[in-house]
Amino acid sequence: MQDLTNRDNLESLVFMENFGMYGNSHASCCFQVGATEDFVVRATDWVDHKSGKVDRRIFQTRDLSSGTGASICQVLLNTCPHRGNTVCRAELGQTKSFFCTYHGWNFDLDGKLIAVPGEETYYRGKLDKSRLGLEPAAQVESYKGFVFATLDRDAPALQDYLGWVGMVGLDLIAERGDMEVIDGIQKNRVQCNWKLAVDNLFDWYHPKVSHGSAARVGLLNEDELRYMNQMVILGEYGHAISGAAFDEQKLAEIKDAAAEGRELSGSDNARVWRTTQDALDAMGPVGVRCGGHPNIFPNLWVSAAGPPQLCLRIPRGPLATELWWFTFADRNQSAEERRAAVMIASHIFGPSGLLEQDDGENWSHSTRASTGTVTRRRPVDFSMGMGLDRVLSNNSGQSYIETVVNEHAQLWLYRSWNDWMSAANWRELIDNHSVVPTSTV
Amino acid sequence: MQDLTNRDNLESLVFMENFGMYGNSHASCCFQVGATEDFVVRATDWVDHKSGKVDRRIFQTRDLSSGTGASICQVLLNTCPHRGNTVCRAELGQTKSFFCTYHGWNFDLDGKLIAVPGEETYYRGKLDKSRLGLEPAAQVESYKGFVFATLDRDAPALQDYLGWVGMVGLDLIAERGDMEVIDGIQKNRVQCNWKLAVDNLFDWYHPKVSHGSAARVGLLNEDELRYMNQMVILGEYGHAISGAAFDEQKLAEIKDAAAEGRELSGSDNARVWRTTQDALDAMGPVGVRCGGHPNIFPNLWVSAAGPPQLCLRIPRGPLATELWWFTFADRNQSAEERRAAVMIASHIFGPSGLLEQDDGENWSHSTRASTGTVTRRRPVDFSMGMGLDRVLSNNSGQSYIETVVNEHAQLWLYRSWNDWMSAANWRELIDNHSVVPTSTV
Amino acid sequence: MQDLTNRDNLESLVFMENFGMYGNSHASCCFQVGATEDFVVRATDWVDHKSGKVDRRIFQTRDLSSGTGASICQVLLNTCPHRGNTVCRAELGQTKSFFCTYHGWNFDLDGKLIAVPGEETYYRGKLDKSRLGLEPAAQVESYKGFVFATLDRDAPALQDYLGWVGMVGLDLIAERGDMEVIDGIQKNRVQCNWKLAVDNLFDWYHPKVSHGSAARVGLLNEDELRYMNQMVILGEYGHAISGAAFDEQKLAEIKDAAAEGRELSGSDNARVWRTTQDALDAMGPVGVRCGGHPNIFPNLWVSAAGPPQLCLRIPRGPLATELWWFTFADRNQSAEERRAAVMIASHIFGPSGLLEQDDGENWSHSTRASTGTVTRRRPVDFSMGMGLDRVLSNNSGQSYIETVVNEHAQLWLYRSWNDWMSAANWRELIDNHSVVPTSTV
Amino acid sequence: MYTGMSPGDLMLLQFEVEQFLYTEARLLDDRRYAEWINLLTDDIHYWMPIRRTTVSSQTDMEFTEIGGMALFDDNLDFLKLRVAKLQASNAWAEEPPSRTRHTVTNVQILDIDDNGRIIVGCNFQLYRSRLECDEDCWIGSRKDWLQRDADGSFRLAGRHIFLDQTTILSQNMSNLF
Amino acid sequence: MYTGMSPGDLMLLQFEVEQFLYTEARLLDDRRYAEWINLLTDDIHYWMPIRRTTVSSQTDMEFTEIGGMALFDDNLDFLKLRVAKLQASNAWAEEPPSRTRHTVTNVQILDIDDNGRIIVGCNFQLYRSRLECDEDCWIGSRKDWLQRDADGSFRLAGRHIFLDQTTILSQNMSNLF
Amino acid sequence: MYTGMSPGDLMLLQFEVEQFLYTEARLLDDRRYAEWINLLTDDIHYWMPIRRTTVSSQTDMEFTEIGGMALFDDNLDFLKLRVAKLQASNAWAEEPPSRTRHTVTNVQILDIDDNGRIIVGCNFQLYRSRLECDEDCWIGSRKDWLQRDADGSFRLAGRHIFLDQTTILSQNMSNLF
Ligand code: FES
Ligand code: FES
Ligand code: FES
Ligand SMILES: [Fe+3]
Ligand SMILES: [Fe+3]
Ligand SMILES: [Fe+3]
Repeated sequence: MQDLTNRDNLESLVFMENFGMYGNSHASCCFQVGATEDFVVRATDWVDHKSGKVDRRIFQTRDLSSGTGASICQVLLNTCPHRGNTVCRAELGQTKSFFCTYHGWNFDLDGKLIAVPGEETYYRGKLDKSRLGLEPAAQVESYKGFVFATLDRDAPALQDYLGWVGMVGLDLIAERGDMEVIDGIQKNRVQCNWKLAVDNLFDWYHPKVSHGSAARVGLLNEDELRYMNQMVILGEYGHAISGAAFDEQKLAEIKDAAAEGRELSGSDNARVWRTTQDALDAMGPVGVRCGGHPNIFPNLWVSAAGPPQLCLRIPRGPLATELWWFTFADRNQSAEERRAAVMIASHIFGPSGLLEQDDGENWSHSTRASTGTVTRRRPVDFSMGMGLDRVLSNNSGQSYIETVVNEHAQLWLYRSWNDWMSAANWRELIDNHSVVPTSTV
Repeated sequence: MQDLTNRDNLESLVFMENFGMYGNSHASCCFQVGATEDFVVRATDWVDHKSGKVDRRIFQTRDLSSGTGASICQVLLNTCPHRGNTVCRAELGQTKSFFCTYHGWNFDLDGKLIAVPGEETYYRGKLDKSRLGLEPAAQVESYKGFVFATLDRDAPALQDYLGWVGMVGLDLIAERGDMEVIDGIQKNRVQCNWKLAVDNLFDWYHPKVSHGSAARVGLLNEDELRYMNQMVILGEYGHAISGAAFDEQKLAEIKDAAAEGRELSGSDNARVWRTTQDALDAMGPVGVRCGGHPNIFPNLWVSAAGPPQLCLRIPRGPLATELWWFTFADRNQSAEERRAAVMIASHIFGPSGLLEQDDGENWSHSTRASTGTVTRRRPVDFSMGMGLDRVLSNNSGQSYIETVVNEHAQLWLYRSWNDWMSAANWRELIDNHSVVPTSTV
Repeated sequence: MQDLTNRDNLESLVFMENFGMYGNSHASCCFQVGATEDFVVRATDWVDHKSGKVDRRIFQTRDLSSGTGASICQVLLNTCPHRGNTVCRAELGQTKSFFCTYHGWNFDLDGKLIAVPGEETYYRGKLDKSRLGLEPAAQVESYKGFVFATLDRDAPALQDYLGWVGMVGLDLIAERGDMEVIDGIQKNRVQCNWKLAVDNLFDWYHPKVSHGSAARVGLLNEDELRYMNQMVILGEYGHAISGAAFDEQKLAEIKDAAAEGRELSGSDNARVWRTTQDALDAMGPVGVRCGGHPNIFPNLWVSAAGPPQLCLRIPRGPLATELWWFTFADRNQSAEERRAAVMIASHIFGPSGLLEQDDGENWSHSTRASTGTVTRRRPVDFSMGMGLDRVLSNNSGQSYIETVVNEHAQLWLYRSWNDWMSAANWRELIDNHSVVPTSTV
Repeated sequence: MYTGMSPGDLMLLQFEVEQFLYTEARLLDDRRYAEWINLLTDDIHYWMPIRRTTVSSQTDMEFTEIGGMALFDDNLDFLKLRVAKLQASNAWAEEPPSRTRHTVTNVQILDIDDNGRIIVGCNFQLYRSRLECDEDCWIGSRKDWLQRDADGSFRLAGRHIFLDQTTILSQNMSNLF
Repeated sequence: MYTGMSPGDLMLLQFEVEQFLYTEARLLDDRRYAEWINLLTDDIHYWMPIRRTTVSSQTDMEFTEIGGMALFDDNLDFLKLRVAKLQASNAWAEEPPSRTRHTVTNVQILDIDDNGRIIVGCNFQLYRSRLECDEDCWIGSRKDWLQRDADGSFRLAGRHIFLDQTTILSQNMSNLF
Repeated sequence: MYTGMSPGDLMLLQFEVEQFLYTEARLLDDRRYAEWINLLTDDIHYWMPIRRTTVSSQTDMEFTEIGGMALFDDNLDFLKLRVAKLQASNAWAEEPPSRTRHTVTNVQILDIDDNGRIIVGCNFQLYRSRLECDEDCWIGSRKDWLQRDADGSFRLAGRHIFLDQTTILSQNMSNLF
């Protein structure tokens, strides 16, 4: 068995929450680096937001039989088909099989039922084990190491689902080097609706106030909190990227400087990868300029502006959300660089993060207000920039908006959410979802 | 800014819960003594009992621009119109404005939106700030310093709502001197339905048993716990007063003794104010005789039998109620008299009060029983005195019942509650509410 | 008053939960040994599972006026008819009456309202005390000292309800000697649906795995955990017995040995009572062979395989169950035998029991899984032995199944549950309940 | 001031103070109220102010002051009343009696006042289990004044109780802290 | 009786007793069960009676007695069974293992019994965190008997655990107190 | 190693260590952050790893290691940032300020390291009451390194905080442990 504590071999797994049309979204994501041994990581629940129902923990196993780079994680329902017990209770670890602690049914890492106590004596050979495996996800696909799963057979193929916006979002981590996940997922629970937490990731308006204390104590540069150059990209099915934009000319300068071997500032140095042909090929001329925050609809924040991190906003009912932070590093970094990066990452976000600790209460209070009768008579305000910005596009077909701080992506989130809630199945969603705006937003 | 800890300048604020038809009752009350500075006190929620929904904290500000005696509190919804955040989280204090900690919208003490970060740069001058203030109460009116607010524009004017019964109820504190609120609101949460807590304030049957231990240890006079002279007054819309009655002759004796400068017992001395012409003019011949407990429908108990106090019964869902105790004193009292009065007040009611500590469990157990299936098949019993008492009236038009301990006011509470629950709006309530009985009850 | 701590006089009371059609099942059970004094034991709630509503604690009093062996417990609704307060808050103890702590109504041990403060003065003699007693159970009947109560007047008589299967279940404790209850009911709360806890009592498949650690440390004999001889008995209305069966020949040997005064092993010695004529007369040839676990539908487990115990599975809403363990001993045992039996009993079941501590998590995880949307699409599996076993019957009319470990009784539980949930009243249940299988199961 | 004491004397004082506080707590949990009353001086002031949420620049208003309203504001007579009530068998909030557990931690001798009374700070946790499944937990800090009597034993001359809750989340406070 | 001891000796005994109880608690929380078992005497009685709500005049019935049913009623053999189970890797209530925290407070030396065993009273709080978000907290008091061995170290000769709950609000009690 | 110390010296050290930890806790609860910072050494490492549920045979993975992600991983500069933030009046997680209560129990001197620093183990409970009715409680164990300065006083040179929760059940951890 593989030692998960061995960072070099670590296959990092990140699961995204599924909700909306139940089981209909591509809902899990996994950063995969080619480990070769069996293991399991239990990750999260599948939440059906229409009904509020939760399916038990999903966990994933690497298929022992496939040692190739194309191998994919197994994503299984953590529910024993006999009485419904949880077959995997650990949060991480290695195992050769999943053993149900109630009556001892045993499942291999593909979820196949391989052993049943009393199969001959009690079941008298009549048990059809083949139909009693752990329920697998309907589709599991990966994009540059991020593995997504869905419970819906009718969901589109992963790349069709992600579209160029979702792919650029993931590229913002995947293209920057030879990335791996650092050990340790920060998890905590906020008494807010998950949509407010997603809304917030697009929100470059709040930092100056919400995180004003971080600026006051010198952790943030107050000047940099005036976000005058914003780029918003809206994607099909609700994906979006919103936030800072890099100037094309600035990137060109960095490229030249790097080519000439000139010394670059730390932050510029962290942008050299954007000037490579590989990045341009992968992400297009708009993608490489993205300095904002992508959300893979519904709830996977690719936090790529600082240290590369992912954050899942996992619903725990309508009034609570769990935040799970995954942190990435380039495996070619020196130990000192790695240590410094980890120190930064662990101080920004997460429950004790010097930025994030101030977010939770704003979200939870905004959530509670939304239940008030008089409060509900008045709409929430999303008017910032509404009707004032034009959608641009370039030859690559990538359309985008360049503007100042705005609420376009937030509105897109709620509009897309409404599309999902109104559709009975993928067919309807494909037919009826909102078209990505092409003129004015 | 004013120091709230300065008792002389303290403007005391007491907010009453709104429920029933949502936003339809006059629902806040404030004892006002003419402070001249800005301040804020956050008070309570608005609860819609039909739906169980809660609107966020209401707070109130005194308008700086109006320094006259006619100035009135502001009553505002504590919900930022942008995303819904709470703009005031302190329980008391002073402020010059309400600053939303999420994105920094700032509201003046009238609730007007006065500053929006990025108003020109991000909103590009398109934000109509005038429609984005904090929602004010629909009506705010005061009666002898008690300020009431309602969220319903169609509610009757305050004095029409209170009627003579509600006004006499408030007079029982307001008319006894130059009253002010003592610093410190006792708050605690009981797992009971709020109506049982209101029912109880009319209930002069329970003290002898519920508070038997207070009598046994000498805190209450056991003899005085036989309440043979009871006066019940029922008012429109559910107000009522129930409890002890002072004998006309006794009051006349006190009046004479006071006029002649004879020494009076402590308790008689505390009744001299009832014998004044001012009191008679304000409260009428029946009102001055009231020694019982008024409830301003739905949930404001004027506890005037002992030290003057108010108690709000604030619903926290159908199975929990918060009790908030406000205590008043005459500002002409000596320091010793004040200290003695405070000591008494803090030992009777409140969660540690030697009387009240025994009430909570009776109410919470009675609440829980009401959810049982078999229990619900049997009605609760309100028969004490039912059909046995006559409604009297005097030339002043004040009708009342003189009897022994009874359950008339409790029944009136539930009947009125039913009226409110059955009416869709104020028009219907005005047309259809129960008529105050005039013959037999 | 009687001292309940006096074990010799202890009348032990065990109440069974009522649910299903509300108040329709015989729902309380009491082991009675002929005490002669007044006492009260408060026991449990009545839960209406269709609506999820709970009626307040039931308690029971022994009627002072009936000193005969035929005397029966009183079973009363613990709700004061005045405002609904709980009149008995102690878990056990003695009392001469039930005094309501709210207004002091006092009820005798039959529930009759005997004293009302102010009956003449306040109620003016108009209170009809006869209609204001504590609501008694509609039917209270006993079977060999186990007293059952139901809130439904239309429920069948107790023996009709129990049928031979329920009676044999109780006989498994009652017939083994001169039994009494040992002081101390273990109570704890598991976050599972009560039906999973009942399902489990029939389940001789789980011990080898669930309680594998008890075997590994030598508490259980691993060999004995292969249950090859199983007997299942299904009874009308949902009763069932499932588990080990004693061999007729083995019992005959024990009988002979006992008759000849030969020394028997401890476990054989504990079976001698099964070989008596009394036992045979009471339980029939099938009943004496039962070594399994009876459930008196819906939720009274007669745990007779080890030390004689009863366990109630008391619903606390759909997602929680309280387990109450009652332990019995033969009053003719020596002190050492008694002490040893108690030590065993307290180490097997109950929250700290070396067996039972491992059950709770399996049940609670299986309960949670059942709420998941995808999980609900797949049925739970009850196929063990399904369609493979024949129902036998003997001349006594007792039908039974002899087989290996199986899931027949579990399926019967859920099928009967469905019958109960589908019936509006006892008439319908009597007409439409599932017929006990007579051929193949 | 006690700062002139030797380490050994300080340790002894700390030991005695802790044992006194534990004994006092035990008497309450064991419902031995008469003995508890005997541990109080005639002039005891037993006080729990009301706490309020304020912004950080206005925390001078966090607690009500002596003379304002309070949750406990007792002299010996009032404490005797409370104890008499607890023993009365018809004080329904405590009948059947609750099961309490007073835990005293982080004990520190803060000072000795002008009357020679030892001022002791500590954290407390008062847990209450009641009937079948009611649970309450009150947490906060205390400041106690201990008077040394001629026989060397202590009595409690003052107790200020600073609860960390603002709204009391329990249906009453029928117990002593 | 220990009342003849000098203050210094008493303080030393208190110190030793506290450290012993903390060490013992630490072994449980660190899951070092084998070492924990070594701290017990052969004749240990480890007992938690069942508690019941009674009216104040009948609190003599509050706890079951020795010989009645109990929640723990263990001699050394049973405790060894419990520990063996905790170490068995298939004791599912503790697999994955819970995270426990035994806090011991208000420690008082109550007496020394006829066998020279020190009788110690304390409050306890056993907190358990389990899987993602299950939490339990058991609070109550304990009475422990400590035996001094020839080498001066202590072993635990008795433990009576008085939980403040009546109905146990957790799905099991699979841990040691 | 400190094992050569006399019982009297050990008791004195224990006393001093406990009082230091209580003082430090009190400063946090009293929001006297500037004084708290003065109790830290320049090279302090203040660390709370992430905890995970693992099976008993794989508890070596239970905590993240130094160098992995953590919940606190602070040097003095980061701690000063946290304190500056708490004092900033616009750190909204603590504005209005929470009411915290740090309780330190089961204090044990575990060892003295090569630099003469005293290694102290304890249990902690951090309770937080916030606004009207928000409550949080964090429980676990700590390992502290105490450095004795020339004047005999202590400073905190290291703190490893082992929380018993895995998923943090509160909306933030905006307080110091
Ligand atoms: S529930 Fe998994 S084997 Fe039975
Ligand atoms: S929510 Fe108040 S400013 Fe945005
Ligand atoms: S509620 Fe029982 S007497 Fe009134
Ligand atoms: Fe933020
Ligand atoms: Fe009362
Ligand atoms: Fe079992």
